[in-house]
Amino acid sequence: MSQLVRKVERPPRLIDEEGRRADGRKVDELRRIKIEVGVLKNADGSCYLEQGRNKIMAAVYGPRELHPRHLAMPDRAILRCRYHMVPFSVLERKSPAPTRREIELSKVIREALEPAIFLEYFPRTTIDVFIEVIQADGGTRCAGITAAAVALADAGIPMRDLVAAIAVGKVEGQLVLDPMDLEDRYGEADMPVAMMPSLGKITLLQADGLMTLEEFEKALELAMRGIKEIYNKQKEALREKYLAIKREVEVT
Amino acid sequence: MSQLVRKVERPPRLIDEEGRRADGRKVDELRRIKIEVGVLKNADGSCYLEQGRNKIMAAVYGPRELHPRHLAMPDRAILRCRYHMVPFSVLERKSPAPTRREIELSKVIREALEPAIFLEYFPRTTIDVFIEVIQADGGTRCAGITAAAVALADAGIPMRDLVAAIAVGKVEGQLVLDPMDLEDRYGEADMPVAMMPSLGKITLLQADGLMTLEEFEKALELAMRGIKEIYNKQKEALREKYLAIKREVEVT
Amino acid sequence: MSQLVRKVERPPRLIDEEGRRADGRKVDELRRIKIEVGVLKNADGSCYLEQGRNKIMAAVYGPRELHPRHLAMPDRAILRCRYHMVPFSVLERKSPAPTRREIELSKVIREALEPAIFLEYFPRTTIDVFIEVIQADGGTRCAGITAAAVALADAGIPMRDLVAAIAVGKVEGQLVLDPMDLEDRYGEADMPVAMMPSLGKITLLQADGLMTLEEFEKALELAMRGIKEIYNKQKEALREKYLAIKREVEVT
Amino acid sequence: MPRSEEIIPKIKRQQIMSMLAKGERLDGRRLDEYRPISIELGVVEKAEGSAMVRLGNTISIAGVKVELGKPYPDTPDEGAFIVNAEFLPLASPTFEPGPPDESAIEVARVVDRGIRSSGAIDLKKLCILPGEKVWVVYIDVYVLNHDGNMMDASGLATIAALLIAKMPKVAVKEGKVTILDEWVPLPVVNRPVPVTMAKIGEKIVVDPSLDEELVMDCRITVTIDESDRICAVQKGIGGSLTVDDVKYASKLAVEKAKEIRKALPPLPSIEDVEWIVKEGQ
Amino acid sequence: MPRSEEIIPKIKRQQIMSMLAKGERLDGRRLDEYRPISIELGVVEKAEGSAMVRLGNTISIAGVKVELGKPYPDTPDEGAFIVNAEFLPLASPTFEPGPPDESAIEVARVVDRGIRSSGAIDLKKLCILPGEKVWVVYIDVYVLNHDGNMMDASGLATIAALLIAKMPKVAVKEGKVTILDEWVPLPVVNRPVPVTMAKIGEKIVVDPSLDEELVMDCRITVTIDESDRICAVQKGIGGSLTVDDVKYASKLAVEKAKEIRKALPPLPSIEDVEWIVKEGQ
Amino acid sequence: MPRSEEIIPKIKRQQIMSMLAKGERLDGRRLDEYRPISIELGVVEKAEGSAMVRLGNTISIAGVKVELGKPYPDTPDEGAFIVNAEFLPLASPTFEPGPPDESAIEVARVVDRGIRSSGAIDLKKLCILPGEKVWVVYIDVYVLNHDGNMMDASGLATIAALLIAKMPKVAVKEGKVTILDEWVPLPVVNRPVPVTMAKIGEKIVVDPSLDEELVMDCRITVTIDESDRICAVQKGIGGSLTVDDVKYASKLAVEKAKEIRKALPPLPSIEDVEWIVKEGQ
Repeated sequence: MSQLVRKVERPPRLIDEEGRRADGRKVDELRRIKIEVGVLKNADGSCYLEQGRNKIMAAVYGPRELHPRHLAMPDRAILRCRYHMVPFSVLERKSPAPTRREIELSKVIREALEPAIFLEYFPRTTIDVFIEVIQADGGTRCAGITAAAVALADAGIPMRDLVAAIAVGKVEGQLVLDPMDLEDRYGEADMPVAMMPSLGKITLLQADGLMTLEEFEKALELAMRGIKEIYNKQKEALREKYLAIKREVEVT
Repeated sequence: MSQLVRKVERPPRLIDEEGRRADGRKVDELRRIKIEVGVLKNADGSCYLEQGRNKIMAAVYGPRELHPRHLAMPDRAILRCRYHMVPFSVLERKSPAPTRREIELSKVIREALEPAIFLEYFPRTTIDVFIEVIQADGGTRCAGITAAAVALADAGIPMRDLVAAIAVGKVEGQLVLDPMDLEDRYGEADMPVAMMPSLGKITLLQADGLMTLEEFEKALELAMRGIKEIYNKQKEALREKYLAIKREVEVT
Repeated sequence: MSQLVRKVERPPRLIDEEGRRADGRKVDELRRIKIEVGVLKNADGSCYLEQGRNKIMAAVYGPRELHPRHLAMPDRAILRCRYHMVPFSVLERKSPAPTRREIELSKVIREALEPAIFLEYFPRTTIDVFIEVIQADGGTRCAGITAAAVALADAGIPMRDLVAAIAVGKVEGQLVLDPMDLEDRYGEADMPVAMMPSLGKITLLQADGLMTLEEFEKALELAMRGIKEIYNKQKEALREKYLAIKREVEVT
Repeated sequence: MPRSEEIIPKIKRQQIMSMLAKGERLDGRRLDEYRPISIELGVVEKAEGSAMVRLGNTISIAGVKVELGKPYPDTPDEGAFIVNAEFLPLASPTFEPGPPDESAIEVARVVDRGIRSSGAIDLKKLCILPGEKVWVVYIDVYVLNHDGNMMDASGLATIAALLIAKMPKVAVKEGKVTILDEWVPLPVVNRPVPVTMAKIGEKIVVDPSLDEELVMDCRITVTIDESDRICAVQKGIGGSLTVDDVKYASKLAVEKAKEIRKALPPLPSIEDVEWIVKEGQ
Repeated sequence: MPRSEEIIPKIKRQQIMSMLAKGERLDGRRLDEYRPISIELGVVEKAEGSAMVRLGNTISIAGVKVELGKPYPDTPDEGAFIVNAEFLPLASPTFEPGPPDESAIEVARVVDRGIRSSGAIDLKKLCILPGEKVWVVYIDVYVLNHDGNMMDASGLATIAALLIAKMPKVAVKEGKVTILDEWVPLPVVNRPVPVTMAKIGEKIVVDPSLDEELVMDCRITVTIDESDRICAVQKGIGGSLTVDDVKYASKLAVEKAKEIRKALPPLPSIEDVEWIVKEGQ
Repeated sequence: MPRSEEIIPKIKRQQIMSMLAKGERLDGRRLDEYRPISIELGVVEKAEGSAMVRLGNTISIAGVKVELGKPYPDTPDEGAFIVNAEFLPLASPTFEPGPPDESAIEVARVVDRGIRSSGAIDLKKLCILPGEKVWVVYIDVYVLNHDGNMMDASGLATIAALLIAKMPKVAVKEGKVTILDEWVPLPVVNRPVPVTMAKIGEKIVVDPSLDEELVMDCRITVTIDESDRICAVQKGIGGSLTVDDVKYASKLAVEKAKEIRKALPPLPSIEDVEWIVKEGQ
């Protein structure tokens, strides 16, 4: 309906002579991350995550009974996942109905979390992961995975490892860690990666844009460094939550 | 698609100096009402109702088995209700698919009828009420409830009381009973009310437009007077049907 | 979206003085037909058919279990049928979702095949027929039936007879056998017919356009002649397939 | 088809067939006899045209609305019409709410073909600005009670509603369209009548009741225009017909259509009617 | 309503009712007392306006976006607004993904009626080119956690988000619209506040918690505007009210709305604001 | 994924794994060997371009249509393209009719990304009137038989169909667009080739068959452009990869893509082609 184009104009340079990006970061620097655990009362586990201007809410329900029952697996839980953006999370209003992009991302996010969960412990049940993007500024699928993994841990679901995720971009010929929307839009490539960090296993890998083999390998290394940082922040947030509970229990 | 605007032009005055409305009625006067019982052969109960230019067909099926079964309630029947307008019932053709308005009205109509029915007599079944608006001229949800209650009685469903409904409007600062479309469109407020008249219980209440507390209370009183008249017409129509059957039985 | 009209222009004459049609055929001449049996590995039976520029792929799965089970019939198999055109099968791209035309044709094609199949041999199962129109040039429902019947035979489904189908058109006042798209578009009538040829039973009959009773009866006779030719080609294609299998078996 | 209709009452089938063998039907009709037809015109004043048809206990209502729209790209100088048919859940215990299923779509499309093939609406007269603006005629048909032969009830309601429909005149001036407050008839120039027959065993009966439909082997609808020409045919339901069946059915249809057409309103007189006033050209 | 909510916990109902008889509630509130309300403004910077409302543990977030569009044909000189509400599956174990169900649609429509009836948005100011181009205000409300009274949480989030929303000025020159890089407030001129009450047994409580909703007989929402006028009423849930109940509820609503409105941002000052700059006319 | 595919045949998995340990595959291929690829061009004459690809028994058909449309608001001077992929129910006993499921959407989006990232279509050349009228290229891919690796079969069919596609020239005169009766190639300037590999146990095999897909732990597709650059990557299916796996897979993809590209038609020669004739400017 609208003819009104809303986009942030491309600045003359995305990386300045001193290697600083439009928001002042260095090329290998993450955005500020804030993780809150257990923010929703009804969910079995939940996590609110801010990564730069990204704002993500993740919730986990389960393991729980599955309807209709014939979808259940006799030897393990099924994992279901929905990644969704609220209409006002982006500059141009998005229709509330799931887009093809959201359907694809729901699939790859599910497949990124699946290897980490001991699904075989809970036959005939479902574990449901809901990710709502409240505000999007580039890298929301990775932020969603990071938040969902924390919510899964908060729900007490037994896991092989957390899953942490980050994207690497290519901007003006340089690889940058954790690109924001502006860099996605005007950059040359984008590669989201998720891993079980302590196991060294990649559980999500996507890329678009053009990269040589060498760039691709360097991008992988850069992603791994970012993922380690993210992983530490996840563990810290979970530790704080349990310390808070411990304090509460000790007080009472 | 269409640019063609069809609406009835606002007359200079909606109520004249003598307190007469555009169709000649007094402010507290109902439109002419005609109720026919048992007009559809297949339905368990049915009712055709005309209220001014409103033309409504209501049908009831049930209590009957419910598919899929897991929707059934172990201790009572469920009530389902569909309010629908045919595309040619209004000046501007309406799409045949249910609009958000029709979905909301189906819900509140169901909730208006529910308190009157002894649902607990028929566990594990469904009672289905279908209301089709053949022509709409303001106040169709109320007319639909009035017709549906008669159809329920015609179907032999045990009820605490009939449900009768009417709207009160505010037009040029005055409260009017049973506003027609013209008065809805150019009026200041509209308040549909349904009651179980002999029990004095309100089962539907909605309002939009602006009313002071005093106006609101007066509107309620006016609605109750209208509802009593409607109630009498419902009972009369049902009585006539049974007299007709009786006559038929006696003849044969 | 598009304003671009794609249609083949009407030539000055659709049938010339010598009774030749735009593609050189005589009025009672079929288009060139090519039938290949068993072309898809996964299907229980399949058939690829070319009839002029029509290109049709038909596949049969079944008899197989039916989900959800309550749709199954205790005393016979159900037959399900989907006729679908791929978006690029016609000059103007068709939306991939089924149109009302495709839904209607799926129904009449199912009803054309049903009388030929011994459904009572396979209670509680389903037999699924899928017809994909890869390229359409008039007469695709008939070509689809012809192909589906071969695929059913290829799947080893016991049948009373094959079903063969052809359309008769009326073009510039003359009846023509097997009209192509150009003749459909600019002709005066179109009548698709399907039969179980050796039983002399009509299982599909549709018509639009204007025909006198006399024309209609003549059209029926012409259709029957075409159907006989089609029937021979079906049998020949099936025979070849079995000869090929036989050869293969004998070699090994 | 809805599920409960699938369970063919075998006893009833035998009863019906043995009566048919004697030339009789359950409801006392002859094999080639319609149930009483009543056509109520103009039942919905807010529609441009409307009609309610009762065929025995089968009730269909059709309403016509016209709207301004764009022509189809391949017929830039013609108006358009769209037929939509729905089987309402109040019409039968087997009908469910929801978008039209294949049976309702079939009815809509057969009714549509009757109108279209017979040229019943003169679409050229509905073109306002070629390639840009035309009248679109929406025909919605709703079945209110299903007691068999929804096809004919719906087809008759449609043509009856069209015959009495009134639409506004428009004025065109320098490409601008104005709706005038003057009403003219819809340009209807032909009256196609659908005649539906059922084959039960070896017999063909006209206007099948629901009981007959539940046991029939096959259905055939032949639509006949003002000049006794066939303008649409539709075989329906699994089952088959012989060539002789089809020839018999088509002849019977011509005969029946002629009878039934008498119950329809006459064609509107449109000789001097102007639908579009082109000003200042 | 989702299934598991249908199983009314009878023991809890008795417990709640016997407390209510003593004027007490499960969570210690008075019958006419709201849970703590927190309104966080501007939580989504990319939205034109946004607000997150917490009503106890119930959380709703509303976001406002404006887009250029066409006016409705019957109000060619007014902008438009559309309210969409969704209950997210992360908000409750009983919510499922999918398009809004009847309960979410009801919330959207009651919130919409409050805004519309009170004239909260001055739609005339959003008309750019009459009949051709207007601003359309999209209001999306998402429930993030459901602990009862999603109606008031959603209604408050909506009006709060509207009150702080900023939109771009446009310039119109010879029928061409240009979006300027200057931001003005949305023309909001009234602050409707919905007040929802539950009837449990013979008692009426304000701002029902989820526990109370699960056992309530009836629900009533009365929306009150800046001048203490009723601008929307909605009775919900099977069950009934007496006339006295309704009178009590409406008076209570006026009182509560006045309190709650204090937590809302003030009306934007729009006296000298120009939304559309008409150039060269 | 359809249900019956979920039941992993454990015995077959062991059989496949023990063969892989010896460097062998069920169908006799080397681990880095594709099945025979056949590309049939122009199979649908009514499409602007079309191709049917057989990868062993997997069959995909792609068709290209161009239509006039509006550009996206943020790229007013570019044409657009849309990739739609569907798994037809005739392709596998586990596929059901209906709109594309998440697996089909994934194929469409990965194919789309290959085309888009490599700039395979020169979209600027498809702009007719900036901001108003452009060519929209519709690419529809249908899987006719599924025997594993629908991704590569679909990606190859797509690029092959694009490479041979012809579209009409248009003339623009005073803002009016006329379609000419002269056909020019689609401006295709790069040939991305997707290479899909499966990880089964510790081994990576290229072009997995259906048997292999049913037992694989993980899937990775790497799409390579004309200059050996990576233009799209997609890991699929639960399961994980090591960094070394990924490095190996990307190198293998470059090698395989080079081989496969030889089977594709050459890039069209477009140096002197004019798509839009601007008259009288």
